[in-house]
Amino acid sequence: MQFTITKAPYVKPITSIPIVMRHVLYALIPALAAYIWFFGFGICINILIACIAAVVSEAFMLYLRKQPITQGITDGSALVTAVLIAFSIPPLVPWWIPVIGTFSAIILAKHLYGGIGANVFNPAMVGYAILLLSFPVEMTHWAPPLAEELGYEVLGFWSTIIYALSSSLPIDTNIDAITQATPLDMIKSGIKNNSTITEIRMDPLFGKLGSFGWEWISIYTIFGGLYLLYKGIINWHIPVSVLTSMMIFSALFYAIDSDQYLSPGFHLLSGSTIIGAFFIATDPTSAATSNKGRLIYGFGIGSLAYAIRTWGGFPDGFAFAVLLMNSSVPLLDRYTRPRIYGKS
Amino acid sequence: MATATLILSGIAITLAILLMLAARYFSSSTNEVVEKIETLLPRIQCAQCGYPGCRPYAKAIAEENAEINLCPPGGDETVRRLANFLGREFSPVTEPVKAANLNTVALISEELCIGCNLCSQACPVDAIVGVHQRMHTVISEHCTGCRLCVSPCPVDCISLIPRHG
Amino acid sequence: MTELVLIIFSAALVNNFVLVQFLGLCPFLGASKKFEGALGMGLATALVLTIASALSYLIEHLILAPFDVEYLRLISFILVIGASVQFTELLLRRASPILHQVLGIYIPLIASNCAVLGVALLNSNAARNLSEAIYYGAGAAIGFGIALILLSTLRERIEEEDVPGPFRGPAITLITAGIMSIAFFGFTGFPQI
Amino acid sequence: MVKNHIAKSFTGGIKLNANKNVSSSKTIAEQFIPSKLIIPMSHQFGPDAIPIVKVNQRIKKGELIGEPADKNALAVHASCSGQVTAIEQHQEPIVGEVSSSTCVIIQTNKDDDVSHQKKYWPRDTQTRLNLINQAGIVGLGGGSFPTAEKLNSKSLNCELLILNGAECEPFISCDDVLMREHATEVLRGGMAMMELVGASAILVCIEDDKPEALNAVYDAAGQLNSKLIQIVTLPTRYPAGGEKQLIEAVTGKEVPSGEYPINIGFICQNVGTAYALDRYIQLGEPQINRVVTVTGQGIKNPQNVLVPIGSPISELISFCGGYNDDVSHLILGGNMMGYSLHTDELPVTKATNCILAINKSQEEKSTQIWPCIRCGDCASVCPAKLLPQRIVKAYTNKNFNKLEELGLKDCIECGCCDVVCPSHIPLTASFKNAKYLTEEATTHSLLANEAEMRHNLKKIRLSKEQMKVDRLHAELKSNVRGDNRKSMINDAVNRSRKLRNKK
Repeated sequence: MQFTITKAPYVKPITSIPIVMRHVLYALIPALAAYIWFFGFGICINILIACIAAVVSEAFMLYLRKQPITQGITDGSALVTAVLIAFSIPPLVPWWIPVIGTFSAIILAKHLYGGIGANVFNPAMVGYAILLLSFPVEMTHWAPPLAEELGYEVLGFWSTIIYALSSSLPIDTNIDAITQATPLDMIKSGIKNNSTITEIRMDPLFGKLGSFGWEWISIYTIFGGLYLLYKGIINWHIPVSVLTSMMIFSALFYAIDSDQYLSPGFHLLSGSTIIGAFFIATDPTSAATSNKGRLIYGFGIGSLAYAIRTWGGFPDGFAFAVLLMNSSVPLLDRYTRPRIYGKS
Repeated sequence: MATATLILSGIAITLAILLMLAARYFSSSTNEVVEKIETLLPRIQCAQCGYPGCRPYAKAIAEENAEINLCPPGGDETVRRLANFLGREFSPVTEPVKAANLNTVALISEELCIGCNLCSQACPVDAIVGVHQRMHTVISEHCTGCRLCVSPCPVDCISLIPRHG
Repeated sequence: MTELVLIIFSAALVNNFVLVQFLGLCPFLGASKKFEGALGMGLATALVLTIASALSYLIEHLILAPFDVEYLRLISFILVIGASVQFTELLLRRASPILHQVLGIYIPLIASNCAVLGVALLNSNAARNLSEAIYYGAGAAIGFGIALILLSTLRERIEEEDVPGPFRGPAITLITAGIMSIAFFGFTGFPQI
Repeated sequence: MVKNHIAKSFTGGIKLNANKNVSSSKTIAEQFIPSKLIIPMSHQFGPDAIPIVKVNQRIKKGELIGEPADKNALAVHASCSGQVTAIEQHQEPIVGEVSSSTCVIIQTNKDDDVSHQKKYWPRDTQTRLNLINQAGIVGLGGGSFPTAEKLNSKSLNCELLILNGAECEPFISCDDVLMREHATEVLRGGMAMMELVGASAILVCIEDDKPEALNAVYDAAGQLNSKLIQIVTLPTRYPAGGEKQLIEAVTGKEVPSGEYPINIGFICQNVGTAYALDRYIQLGEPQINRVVTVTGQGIKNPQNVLVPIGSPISELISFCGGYNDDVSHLILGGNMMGYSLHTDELPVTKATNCILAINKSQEEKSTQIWPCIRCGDCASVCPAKLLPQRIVKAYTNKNFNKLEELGLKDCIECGCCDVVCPSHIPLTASFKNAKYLTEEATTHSLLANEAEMRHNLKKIRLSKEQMKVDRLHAELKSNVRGDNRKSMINDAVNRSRKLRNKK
């Protein structure tokens, strides 16, 4: 009896790229829920616009590169990038901000390097950095969190859509309802005209540990991150090393002068530390490949992010820290190869 | 104005003297580079690049009076390696006609060989043995498939067969 | 002492010569094809930078100032840099001919590297004393070296990916350098001298 | 009391569902006699044996049919009694592919009269090793390395003899069933091996998903009441059965790359080999049969069979009930390291530990392949601690010295990386191909070095000859020049005039 020949091993692989990307998207749902609760539907619209832009740009580039379009789109990596960009931009921004961000991420940072698996820099962070540097005004329009006792309330669903499309406000809401600095921003400007942290923290915008709305979002993101760890999508080396290096430096400086520097808890639960550590820094393609390399990579991101936050010009330097460490990954890979079995 | 020219020429002369001393002290040897280039070539000694063997060709490349795509057995692979090392432009190999390769060996057909010994003189690696007027044969372990013995043979009795017959 | 460290820190990272001040771009893009070449180029430029910044300070304060021919500054700096580049080339050919062959044309090109001339001129403009000038030169060399080595390892990795046809080679290198300079933008705002 | 301890695990490796009990629940079927035998003369290591039988010669079971080519080569024996019908080139599965070699074809008869009887087991080691070679005993773990050569530890002292009963690959259960039914013979064979190499103890390693085998070996060791036997239970993880991984798990030491375990004092032997050695010592029977697992959804009733070496796979499968109709591939070996056969008209050799017929549902490998996203899962499961994602990248770019640097030689082709790869890249297949290409590249560079050396020698020889010719030329020119040139011409003219006058 005759048979056809195939190559070993004859086992069904246990996972695939679409499954991995789907798990990442599921893990972001708790954070999304908290985000909607505190900052309204702005982020849903951003995610929608960004995903459409991602699919369009991915299909366009795959067509140009003569690659199979359906396989490229269904692997979901473009959607993950789009959602991460939507998470890192303010909820109330004109529609063209997420579009430009996603286009530059997918086309510039991913497909020009060779498509999925070839991008040297993290596409979401390239998109965010380009947006931050080219549209500083729109990118600092953070809305205040929902807090009845403070009298801030959140724009309704339709009014957010109107704002996104025409950037015009419904008559009854006042302008300062949507132009609010993030707590990190207020800390930085406060310290600039050298008032101490305790005075700045009097402002109601600050919650118990971190900033009012953000700390809950960070806590829900941790649940998403633990889901990823449990599912084995990411391994623990990068998130743990990012968070430990952030904690070490912030605790060190906090001990030196608690009026000048923020507490570790605050750093941990504010800005994009948690979502950065679990979702952005762990992008496997632009991170180091060996475990030793991942530890150094994570440690670098944590310390650079802390340095930029405390002494740098930008309120939350996580994007620049990731890009800086991305450019040092090939050097890290060259020197952190694991010892081969049986070799000294 | 005069002081300016004086000062400038003074600085220039002192620097020139320093450089002359340094030049004498640091004499250099280029054959290390020639050896490195030679390791990149396939070293079949087939002389199809116009130079008698791979070392003269490597020396010519080192002194930059030879192009890097004259080696048909090496093919584009070798040219890419040379371009990579020397930082020169890659251009494909021009004449692949008589390309030799290490997977073929020469075979002398015993009926036709008249023992004229022309092929063994032409062989760059002495892989053909035989005495005048007597049968000649190719030692396949040493033969590199460089085809140099094919053209001198008056009775055309040499053919090239795959190495692992 | 912390001041000198701050000089090196600000020259190397905050206003990095290549990625923030955009000086010395042609060797940055040309000599970064391979890691060994970039390492050699970084060392050669560091050597030239330290010699040039020291010599140019000495010439300016010992020869040009007393005869008050300050206007000769530019020409004498170029002379000094040319000589130190020639000296480095001889040294390199003696020390490792292979590296000299790999770098090839880019060693004499250091003479035309605007970072080297930049350091000399910036030193004399900011009227730094000798130790500050040398530290500034060293900081510039470290900054140039970091950028060069990072780009060379990046280019070696990009070489392995299938970059779309028209973007292969210099186009993708420029995009990578662009994104690297965006990354170095993160250092703006740091205390600097 | 027999010492029994739990080993810690080796690095890397993955958990696979064993699907072994479908075949290990039944006892070994020992009454299988094929209609014809195709006994190959070739071995994986060492020269081919020389057939000493003639066509139509009647032979008994266990009779010598191929004598060893040189002093320490392997002999070949007839697995059943019958009549030699032909000695010809025939296809046989060897080293992962199907190639042809000289085979003795025997038409078997059922009367089963035996030619061998119990021999005297001499005292000194060297003659024992020669006897083992003459009995044709090779390792049954799949590598079929000659046992005598492996046990011949020469000057290196061997601390521990490790009996490998791990059998980590899914579907295969021949060692498990062998240990259940013949534990005492296996241990006795192990003791004989231990004497040969002078080891201080035997470690019988069995995975903890085979409790019956563990108990059987435990009781047998109790009866033999020798303090030297220790039983080690391994946590079930593929590839625990690999030699290097077993040593790392049991002793914590690592076999240096490119060397054999004997260099650090260990020798690994498969339990099947120990059983074969014991049968040779007790009954004088050479290695003429082995236990083969015939399993997979494509087989009607999967089981373990004691198969005479050389019996055709087609007959073995029809003995086990034949194929189901949705069978898609026939694999020799397990589903991780086995290789697929294009036909079942091939003989069972000593390396055949399992015949696996899989159907569509079980095997369907995905046809969609994505580019590598450097997730590093393959590196975390690689038992040889390599970086498969960078090896496959260097392979696609044909960068041979990078492949050398990344340790391609140390890849044991176990297939773990293929299972966990989310992009479904055929990693193991490309590593096998890469090994073939690097091998070809190294032979080419050796040839090139030699050609360069011979070319330089030829240039020196030619220049020497040229110098001789020049010196000769110079001498001729020197004695011709000077005043005697005219006198030489006149002499020549006078000689010619004298000749003309004489005529």
